[in-house]
Amino acid sequence: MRQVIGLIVLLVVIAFLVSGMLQFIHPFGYPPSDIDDYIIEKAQEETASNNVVASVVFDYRGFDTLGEATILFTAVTGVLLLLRTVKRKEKNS
Amino acid sequence: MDKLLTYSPILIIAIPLAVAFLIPLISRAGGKARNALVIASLAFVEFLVIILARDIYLNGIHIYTLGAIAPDLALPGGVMVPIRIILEVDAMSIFMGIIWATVSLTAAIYSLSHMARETGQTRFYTLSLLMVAGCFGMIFTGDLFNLFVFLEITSISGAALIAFRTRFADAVEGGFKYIVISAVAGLMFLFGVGLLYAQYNSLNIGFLASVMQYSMLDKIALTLFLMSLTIKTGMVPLHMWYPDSYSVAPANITAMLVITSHACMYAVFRVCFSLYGITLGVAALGWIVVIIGLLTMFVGVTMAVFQTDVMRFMSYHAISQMGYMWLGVGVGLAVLGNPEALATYGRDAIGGGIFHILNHAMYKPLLFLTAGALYHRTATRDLNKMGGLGHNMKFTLILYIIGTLSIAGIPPLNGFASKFLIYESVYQFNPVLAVVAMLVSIITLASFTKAFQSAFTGPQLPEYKDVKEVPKPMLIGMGILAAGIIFTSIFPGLVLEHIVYPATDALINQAAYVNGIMGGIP
Amino acid sequence: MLSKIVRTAANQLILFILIFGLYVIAHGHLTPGGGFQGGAVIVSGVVMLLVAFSSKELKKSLRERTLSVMESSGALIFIGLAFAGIGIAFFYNFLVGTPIFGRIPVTGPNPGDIWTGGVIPLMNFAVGLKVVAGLSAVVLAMALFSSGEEIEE
Amino acid sequence: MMEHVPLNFPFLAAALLVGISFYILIFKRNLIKLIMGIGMLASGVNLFLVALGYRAGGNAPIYTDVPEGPMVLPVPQALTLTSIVINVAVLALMLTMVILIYRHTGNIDSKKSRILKG
Repeated sequence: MRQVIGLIVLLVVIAFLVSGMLQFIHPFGYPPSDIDDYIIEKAQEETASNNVVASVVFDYRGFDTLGEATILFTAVTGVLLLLRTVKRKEKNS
Repeated sequence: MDKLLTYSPILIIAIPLAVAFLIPLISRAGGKARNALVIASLAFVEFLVIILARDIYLNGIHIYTLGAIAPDLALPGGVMVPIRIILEVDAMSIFMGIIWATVSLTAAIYSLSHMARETGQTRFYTLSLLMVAGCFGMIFTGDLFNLFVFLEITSISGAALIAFRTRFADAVEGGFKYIVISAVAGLMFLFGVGLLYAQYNSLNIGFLASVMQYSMLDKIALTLFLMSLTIKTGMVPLHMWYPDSYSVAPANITAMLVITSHACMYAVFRVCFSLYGITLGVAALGWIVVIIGLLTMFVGVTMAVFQTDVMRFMSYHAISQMGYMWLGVGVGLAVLGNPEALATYGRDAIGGGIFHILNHAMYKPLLFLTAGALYHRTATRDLNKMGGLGHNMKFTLILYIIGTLSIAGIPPLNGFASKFLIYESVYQFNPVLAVVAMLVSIITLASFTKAFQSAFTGPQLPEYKDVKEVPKPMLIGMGILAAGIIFTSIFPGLVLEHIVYPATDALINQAAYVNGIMGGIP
Repeated sequence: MLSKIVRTAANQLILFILIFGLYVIAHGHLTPGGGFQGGAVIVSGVVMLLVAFSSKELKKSLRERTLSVMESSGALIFIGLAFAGIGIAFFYNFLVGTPIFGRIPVTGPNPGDIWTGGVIPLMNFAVGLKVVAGLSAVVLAMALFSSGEEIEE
Repeated sequence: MMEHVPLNFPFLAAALLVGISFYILIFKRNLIKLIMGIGMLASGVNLFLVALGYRAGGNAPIYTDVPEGPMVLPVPQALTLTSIVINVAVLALMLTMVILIYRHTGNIDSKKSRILKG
């Protein structure tokens, strides 16, 4: 019985997403692009790099990449924190 | 000094980050140096937040564009679209900044002794500093994708800290639930950001608000934003993970996590008020938020009545108190449309809701820290096993009483001030809401007296005869919060006038937020 | 611990993986790639070593202490570069126009000159260092934990 | 301009991925499958983000020896790069916690390994 409900829920969600996507999203290949045209045009001169994506990642939106490097640092510290061998210093508890 | 002022938004985020990266290297010089560095950096951040707050209350919105030729150059030459990431700090964000700076400083001081006997402390302090930086980033940023990145930093560091006591199975399960919920909520938020980027090719909140046309996609994006962010604040239909995660974490981490839920609520307000503003069908949206607020209030407190675990008991109360905030701001949102209703009680409703965020951000961490103090001495969270601890834990007893009276809304203390403001304004909107809110407040008082009685009063149990008071740093931490509560109780008008109402006006006034970015161009 | 043939092959192969990873990191501002992608390539080499040699041997050569120092220093270099331009703005590309990495390329398609990109190549190295140290520490810790080993702290 | 445009296949694929991952999140009890569902949800959202940036007949936005023609939008690619790394970090943390849950409770079925009640 649960499988049937599951399939119905799945179909409803996919139908909603597909219908939303077919009617409202811009046609594939013709996006509005005023910011990106400015970046493509000015990237070489402002950030002196050929790879426009690298200039976006490290210069125009560098703060995101700082956040992302922090996320990697957090995940690594978190994993090593959880996998530490627990030798708890039992004084008086 | 003014140079420090122009850089203060970015310094508040970057200093905890830099110190967090530094701690693994410093910790080789011993625990003392590391703890001193943590407290010093958080104190300096608190100082920066205070001078930034003073400047914002004097001359309005504060902008910092990252990587531009001049820090306040929002629009590069010849283009009407903000290209880079802009930190926009208005009265509402600095209001959350003050709360977050104070609570994270107290939690750090508290953890000096609460964590003294645990292994892996270096990584613990690194993660808590990263969480501080993450939440500051969430509060100050004016960019949607940046909000998602810092939301993820806060969630990942929070999940790792919840599962800190890996020797207990329920801690790890609480952490797992938190990270699964945060991952799904973050990806839904990202889907919404993608939808907005598909239409307007920009990620800046101020610019999007100025070009918003409320198409069908924008409504889908709004539902995605609301759904994902309210999951993180523990709204009723999806709140089952909240007590599981928040009750197993160390007490000071739970205190900080409650404020991160407030930051998610702040993000909901930023999306509703600043991004979508008035022209969207606000009455319907306001009513949804009000109904969810009522539901959260009621279910939270009824579930809390028969809890035996003291931390689960407090977590359910945290959910129900969130309901008050949703109720207050939901009423304000519902009447955002007609200005005369807004003037009479709408502004007070939002003011009450935001004032309740401030009060809740003081007494709820205090209650969690007192529960942590009980755990620190009795190594158990079960109320049935505790008893008669009031005899030898005097200070904790007093602090617990202050927190309890404040959460129940007893007149002299600050809980009453904000709840009364909410009752008064919500009553004019619809009397039934105020009646339910009062009923919930009574049940809160009843359940807290029960918990107080089972933990503190009663005969002194034999095994807790030699229990000493908690060490100094924990008392200092709790003392700062209690002092904050007492100050707000004695001068509610002062706090309301100088901190809460500027934040309310900043939230209501969407045009100011947009002009901050677009530089006055309509 | 796999057979001798696999171990010697792994020893030789790690060098090529290392060179390719460094190439992807170094040319992040010219060709597709950069800190994260190059770091991931090098970490795949480390995982290959972990498969060839058991986690006990690898623990001896890749000490957990050095990995954490490498990771923290990579992160500090990255945030230091971001702080270096604080005079003008936080993430300002202060090396554009300076002889170190700052030659401005000819606008439009050009063959690509390595001494361009301002701060971007340095940031690529910092992020690459961080990704390599971080992810290999995670992989090593998981392998050691599942095999019941002691992750020295 | 609209009639000869190809049906939005990438958006269709993204919608299917998100839909299927919802099914997994709601109905699967095995924790590892739950994590795979989140991984699938993340790749669906990433595919949606990258597909937003495609421009008909566009080349990669890199000026080194690029052939003639319009360039694809660079910003969605940068966002996807960040989103992929975030997904790696979240998956690493979730898998570590599943290891610890398995070590504590001896199984990874979310029903049987449920400790917290009420």
